[in-house]
Amino acid sequence: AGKKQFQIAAIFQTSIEEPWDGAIHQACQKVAKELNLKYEYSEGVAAADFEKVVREYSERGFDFIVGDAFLAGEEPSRRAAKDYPKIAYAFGSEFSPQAPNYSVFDNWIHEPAYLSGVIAGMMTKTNTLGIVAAIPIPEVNRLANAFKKGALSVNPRVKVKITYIGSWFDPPKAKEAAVAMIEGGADYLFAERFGVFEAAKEAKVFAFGNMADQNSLAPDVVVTSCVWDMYPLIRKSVDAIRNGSWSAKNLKDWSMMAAKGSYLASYHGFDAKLPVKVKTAVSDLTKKIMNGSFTVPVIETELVSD
Amino acid sequence: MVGLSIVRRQTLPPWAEILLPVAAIFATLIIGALPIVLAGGNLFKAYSSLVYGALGTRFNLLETLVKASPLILTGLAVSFAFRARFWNIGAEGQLFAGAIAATAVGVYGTALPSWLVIPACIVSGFIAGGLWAVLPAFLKTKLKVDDVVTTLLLNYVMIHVMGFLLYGPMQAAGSSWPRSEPIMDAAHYPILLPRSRLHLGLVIAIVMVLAIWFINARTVFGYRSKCVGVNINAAHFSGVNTDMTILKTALISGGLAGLAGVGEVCAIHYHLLMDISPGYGYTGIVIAMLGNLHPVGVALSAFFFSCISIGSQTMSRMAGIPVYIEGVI
Amino acid sequence: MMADIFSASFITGLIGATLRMSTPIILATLGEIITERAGVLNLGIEGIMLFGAASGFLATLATGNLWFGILMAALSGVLLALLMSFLAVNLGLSQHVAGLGITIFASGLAMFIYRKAVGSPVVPPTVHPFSPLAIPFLSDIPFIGESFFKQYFLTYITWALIPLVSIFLFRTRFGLRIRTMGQNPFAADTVGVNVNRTRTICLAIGGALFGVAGAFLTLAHQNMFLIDVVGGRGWIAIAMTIFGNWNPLMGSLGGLMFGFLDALQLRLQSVGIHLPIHVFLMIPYLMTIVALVGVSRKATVPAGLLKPYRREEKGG
Amino acid sequence: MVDITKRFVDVVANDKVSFSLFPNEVCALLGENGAGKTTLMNILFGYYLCDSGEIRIYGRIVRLGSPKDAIAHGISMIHQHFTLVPSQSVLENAMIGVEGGFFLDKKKARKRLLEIEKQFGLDLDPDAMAFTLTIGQQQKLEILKALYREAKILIMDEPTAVLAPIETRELFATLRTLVDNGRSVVFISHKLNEVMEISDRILVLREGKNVAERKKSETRVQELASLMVGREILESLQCSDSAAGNTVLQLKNLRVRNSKGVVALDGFSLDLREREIVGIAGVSGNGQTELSELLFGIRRPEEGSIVLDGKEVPGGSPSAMIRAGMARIPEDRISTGVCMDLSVMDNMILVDHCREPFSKLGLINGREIRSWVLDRVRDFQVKTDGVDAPVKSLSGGNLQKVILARELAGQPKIIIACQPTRGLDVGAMEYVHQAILRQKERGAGILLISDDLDEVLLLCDRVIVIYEGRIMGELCSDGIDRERIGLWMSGVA
Ligand SMILES: Nc1ncnc2c1ncn2[C@@H]1O[C@H](COP(=O)(O)OP(=O)(O)OP(=O)(O)O)[C@@H](O)[C@H]1O
Ligand SMILES: Nc1ncnc2c1ncn2[C@@H]1O[C@H](COP(=O)(O)OP(=O)(O)OP(=O)(O)O)[C@@H](O)[C@H]1O
Ligand SMILES: [Mg+2]
Ligand SMILES: [Mg+2]
Repeated sequence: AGKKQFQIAAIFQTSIEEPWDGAIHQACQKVAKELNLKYEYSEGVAAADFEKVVREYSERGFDFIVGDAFLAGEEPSRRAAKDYPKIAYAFGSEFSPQAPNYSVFDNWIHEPAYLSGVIAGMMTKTNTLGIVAAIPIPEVNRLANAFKKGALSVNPRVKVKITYIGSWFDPPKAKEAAVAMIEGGADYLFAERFGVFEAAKEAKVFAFGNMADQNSLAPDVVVTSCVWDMYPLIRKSVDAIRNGSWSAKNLKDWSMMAAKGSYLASYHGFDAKLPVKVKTAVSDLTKKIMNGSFTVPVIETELVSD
Repeated sequence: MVGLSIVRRQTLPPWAEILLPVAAIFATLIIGALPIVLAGGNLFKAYSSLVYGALGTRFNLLETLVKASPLILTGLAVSFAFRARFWNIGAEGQLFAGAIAATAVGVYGTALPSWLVIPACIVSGFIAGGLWAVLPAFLKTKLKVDDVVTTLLLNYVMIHVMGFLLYGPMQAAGSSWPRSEPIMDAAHYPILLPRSRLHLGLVIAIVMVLAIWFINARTVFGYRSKCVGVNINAAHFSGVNTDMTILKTALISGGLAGLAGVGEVCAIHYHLLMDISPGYGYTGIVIAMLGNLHPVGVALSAFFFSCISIGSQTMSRMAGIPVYIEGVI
Repeated sequence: MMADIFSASFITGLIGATLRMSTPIILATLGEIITERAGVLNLGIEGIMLFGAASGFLATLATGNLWFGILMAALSGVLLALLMSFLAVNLGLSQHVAGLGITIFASGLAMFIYRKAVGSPVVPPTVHPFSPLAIPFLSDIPFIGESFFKQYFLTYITWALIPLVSIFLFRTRFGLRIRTMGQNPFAADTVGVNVNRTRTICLAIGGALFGVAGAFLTLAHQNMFLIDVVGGRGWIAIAMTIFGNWNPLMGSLGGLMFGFLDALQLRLQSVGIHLPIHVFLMIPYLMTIVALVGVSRKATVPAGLLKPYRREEKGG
Repeated sequence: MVDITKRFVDVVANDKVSFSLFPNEVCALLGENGAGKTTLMNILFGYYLCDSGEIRIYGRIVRLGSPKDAIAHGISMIHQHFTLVPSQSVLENAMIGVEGGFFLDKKKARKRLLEIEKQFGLDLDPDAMAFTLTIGQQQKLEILKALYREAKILIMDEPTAVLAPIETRELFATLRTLVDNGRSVVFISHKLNEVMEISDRILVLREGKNVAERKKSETRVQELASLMVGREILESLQCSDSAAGNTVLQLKNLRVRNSKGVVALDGFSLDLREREIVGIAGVSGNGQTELSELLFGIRRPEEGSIVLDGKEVPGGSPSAMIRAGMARIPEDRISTGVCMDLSVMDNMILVDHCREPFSKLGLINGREIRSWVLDRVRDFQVKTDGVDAPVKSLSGGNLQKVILARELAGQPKIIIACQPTRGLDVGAMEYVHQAILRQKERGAGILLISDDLDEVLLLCDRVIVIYEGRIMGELCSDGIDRERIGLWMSGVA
């Protein structure tokens, strides 16, 4: 820091419409506006160009560089971080932080996913739930497993179906996967990906959004959503960098419910529709999670339909 | 026969052959200007930042060269195949095949003496890419299956093969993401200039340009491959084993694309992942055509494409123009 | 599990999904067949579909009118096809390059106008899409009613188009001219048929179908636009064109097969049959190649395909 | 047509050519290869635009911007290369462009087509696919197409080049009917006898200019030939009548199927000896093409054997044939003879490139090749801008010389010549004939497959007539009986 304006750069491998990168982008924008910082980003960065972009920002003297490093970005960003020890880096990554300046984070929203599983487990009439997910990777499996565990915790007879559509973006395919589950009896669906709500709407069943509050996409269908809010993480990081206390850490705690890094979105119209019993169960559990008396298990193995 | 008689006596003067690609480039720059203006950008600033981004600094220039290496190789791969009328749209898949093979050697070939690792990566990548191209060539020659479609479809097959490997046997221990173990250090391409990413791949690409030039101009095989491309009936009739010529052409073409994949693994990523190529194989087609199917032309047009690609990233940052315009240009 | 698979609902559901998922592929295949019959390989298909998906969606988003969206998708498909025609027919550039160029151009442009129009909000905007249309009486037939007669209007149109395109190609004056110039443009020219103009028209018809195929994804099958909505369906249509031996009926059958395998794969997962997903996703491509081996012997490749046509005049 | 001038990039194809055509006449257009006949007619057909000059039809100046305009004025042209769509039926081929309403009304079209067929005595099955037609039938279809468009003026570019004598006679009968029905015909041919037979008036072009116009009654073949070429032509071939030697090619009991799976040759046997020219005569489409493909090594026999120079060779291998010392002059120069986009040099070396000294260890020796090709070009008097010029810039005659130069280079023991003078002018024809005879003198055994009976009779020591893939009979040159051959060719034993 100093007199110079503080600068944040973000590097995304996909476009910012992708929810994961979108969450980072939104948070950076918000923090930049709030604290009057300079913010620049590069989206759709190809794997082969990742290192170039990291180095370009580093060279230009940005103070804080964030982004998603999964796969292609891991090595390049870590190599660059070694060369610029004065700059703070925080990347979404499945690996550990790298001293002294490279922290990692991830979407730790298994807690709200567990909560939505609880709602689904209590509400289902068919005892069949569905999950439409992208690709079996830890970030995705974690949520799917938490949703299932949550449902089973309140309703042991529940059966959970899951379909991996095999890509990040294919709403028509996600929809077809959802249709198949609905025809198989599922009445509450966890929509890890875009595309599920349309099927739910047509069949008049219910769904849970993921990553952002997606109620507006289908207000009659979306009970609630598991929101990942990167704001606390970015904000706290900027503060730490400014007061010189930045160090390489796993920043996952700042994505947890306790830090308001994730939460269950508002029920919107469903506030009136959900039985009080269900709402109390959720709020009780929320309290326990927040104060640490209950820990949602993290299971990252691939899920198979019951 | 009738088609031939139409174009029969028509030869373009040589200046037109050179001018045509240049005109095409200008046309694209002008067409590209349209959305820039629409997006509210300053045209002059945009293009000057493009040039600056591609060539303006040592860093940028070297990055442009880094990107040019795979593009030269895929461009060569396509041009060599097209010259023999083997419509290889499958350089992308062949690139993946080469990358997979290089990774396999780089990760599991620990028993090899270290000086042999890089050559082993290169050779296996070449062969893997080549075989992946020989398959459609075989279908074309023996079963008369259209090569445009098979090569295109095999790209998708290869993507899924890679998906299968990266979620299965080749997945790095401890990771659930589709990535392989890193390759060993001995498999890393040497860096040509300190503090840069410029690597052996560029040398390989340039050697290949010269090699293909030599093959085309001076060898029996290059001559046969040209004849097969111009008139396969006449070549067959004259005793040229046309099937064999096409198969060999495919092997070399796919091998070149495979080398591009080796370079991406051994010099850029150091492990295998799904997004190893941002469409280098497809860009190779455009590069080959723009380069008039001549190896030197291919090298130049690959460099040009690399400039555009690298430069437009800078352009979008500096002139405030969305990065998707890169695709437009 | 096995009981699940042979249940009536699994099968009717599977058929219904097959029809939905094959609709855009069939539409695009029909368009490509017309274009290739006239002697032009349009590799711009993937980009044109994406652009149709975007423009149709945006038009509907702006006006709330779905049919207006479809119209805009068709129109923008036509415009891009005209650009293709200018490059590949009038200028006689390589059809490969022109087509791939159009795909790159159109994909970039689609994303560009989408951003211009809606920015990049956290939750993408949606429209109220077409809903499935149950045909009275027919949809009440047990089993088949549920799968065949509760489809999107565009799906019915697509199915109607299959025989219509066949009739168009094989029973009309225009169709005869198209087939002639695909086989032998010189022959067409010498009987007074304007080769380049007819090719342009065919490209435009194809472009309109591509645009609508794209819009089907964003306005019927889904209600939002995302970057990858088309996801390679255009390339599949190209394969199906050849698979079907440039015959609308056979090509559509191929599209149907593709839709079927994809639908089956998704459904097997949801009943817990766990196949290695990548092996499964490979199957349609491999099957197409195998099928190509089968049909290739009698394939009637339009002899004029890939060849720009000029009288000697212009070249000299 | 008055003062028509047409320039291509580097040649003036027509230089102030004038041409007129009257009703009820057949006017022949004569000239060497490249004299500008086709160009002139393409201008009349609206396919090319002329640089200067004017076209009047029935006295009115017209502008013919495209074939469509020409067709509207009643002009139809039958090109040297037919413009049919193989995968469509006769009817469809005939109706393209003048289909009538939006839907194809095949019933009405068929009726009209049959009427025309009856009127002009052309019989073709409207439902036959074009690819099943013989060359003669294809030509009938082309004429039908023109008549279907109500053509008043019919331009025929070398229509007889691909026809057998019987077919030619049929064509001439048709042309007579046309002319008697008020049509006019422009007839381009290199065969002077035919020109004398069919035409009323003859126009000679040389190097793009008018040189002469003659009424048929006022001229003779010799005069026409010298007008065309600008010198005397002496088609009096001399050849020392040496006795034939050992057998070099033996075909035994061959049975061959064509690409459609139909038996094209059956029980075919033949002996060819050194210093001998054996001719295969027959109406085209009776197995000649398959025979040549078999001998070229691109088709395999189903039964029977091929013995080359004492050794049996398997079918289906062009290189085996070449190794055994066979030279091949293909029927279709453009599609199987040369690579049109490659240079004269590249084409010349196509067969021998892998032989020393032209290549060693897989490397091409450019210098050796160039000097060798230069020699060949000189020996064979190929007219070209240099050995690096693409062969597509050569005239038909010179193209054929390139092939001859290439094939005859290795002093072959056996030469298979298919339609070696098809489409060539008298000068070039004379040259080719002499080249063949020289090879015979040298000791080669030559199989001449030709539709041109005159050519066969002129050159051959023995003539074999085939009909539907079988040998109808064989005659020696001293016992030639045209009548018998004609009967054999039409299948009458
Ligand atoms: N499209 C073209 N471009 C350039 N030159 C041409 C073209 N067409 C014809 N020529 C040239 O014009 C001249 C006349 O050609 P044309 O085809 O009219 O001759 P022709 O009298 O019909 O010969 P042939 O007897 O071989 O058919 C030749 O020198 C030829 O090379
Ligand atoms: N009837 C045919 N139709 C199509 N292709 C054929 C036919 N006969 C042979 N071929 C193919 O043509 C190619 C050339 O055949 P050819 O027999 O001349 O080669 P070869 O003599 O066996 O080998 P080399 O070139 O080493 O001398 C072969 O690959 C063969 O498969
Ligand atoms: Mg051979
Ligand atoms: Mg001519």
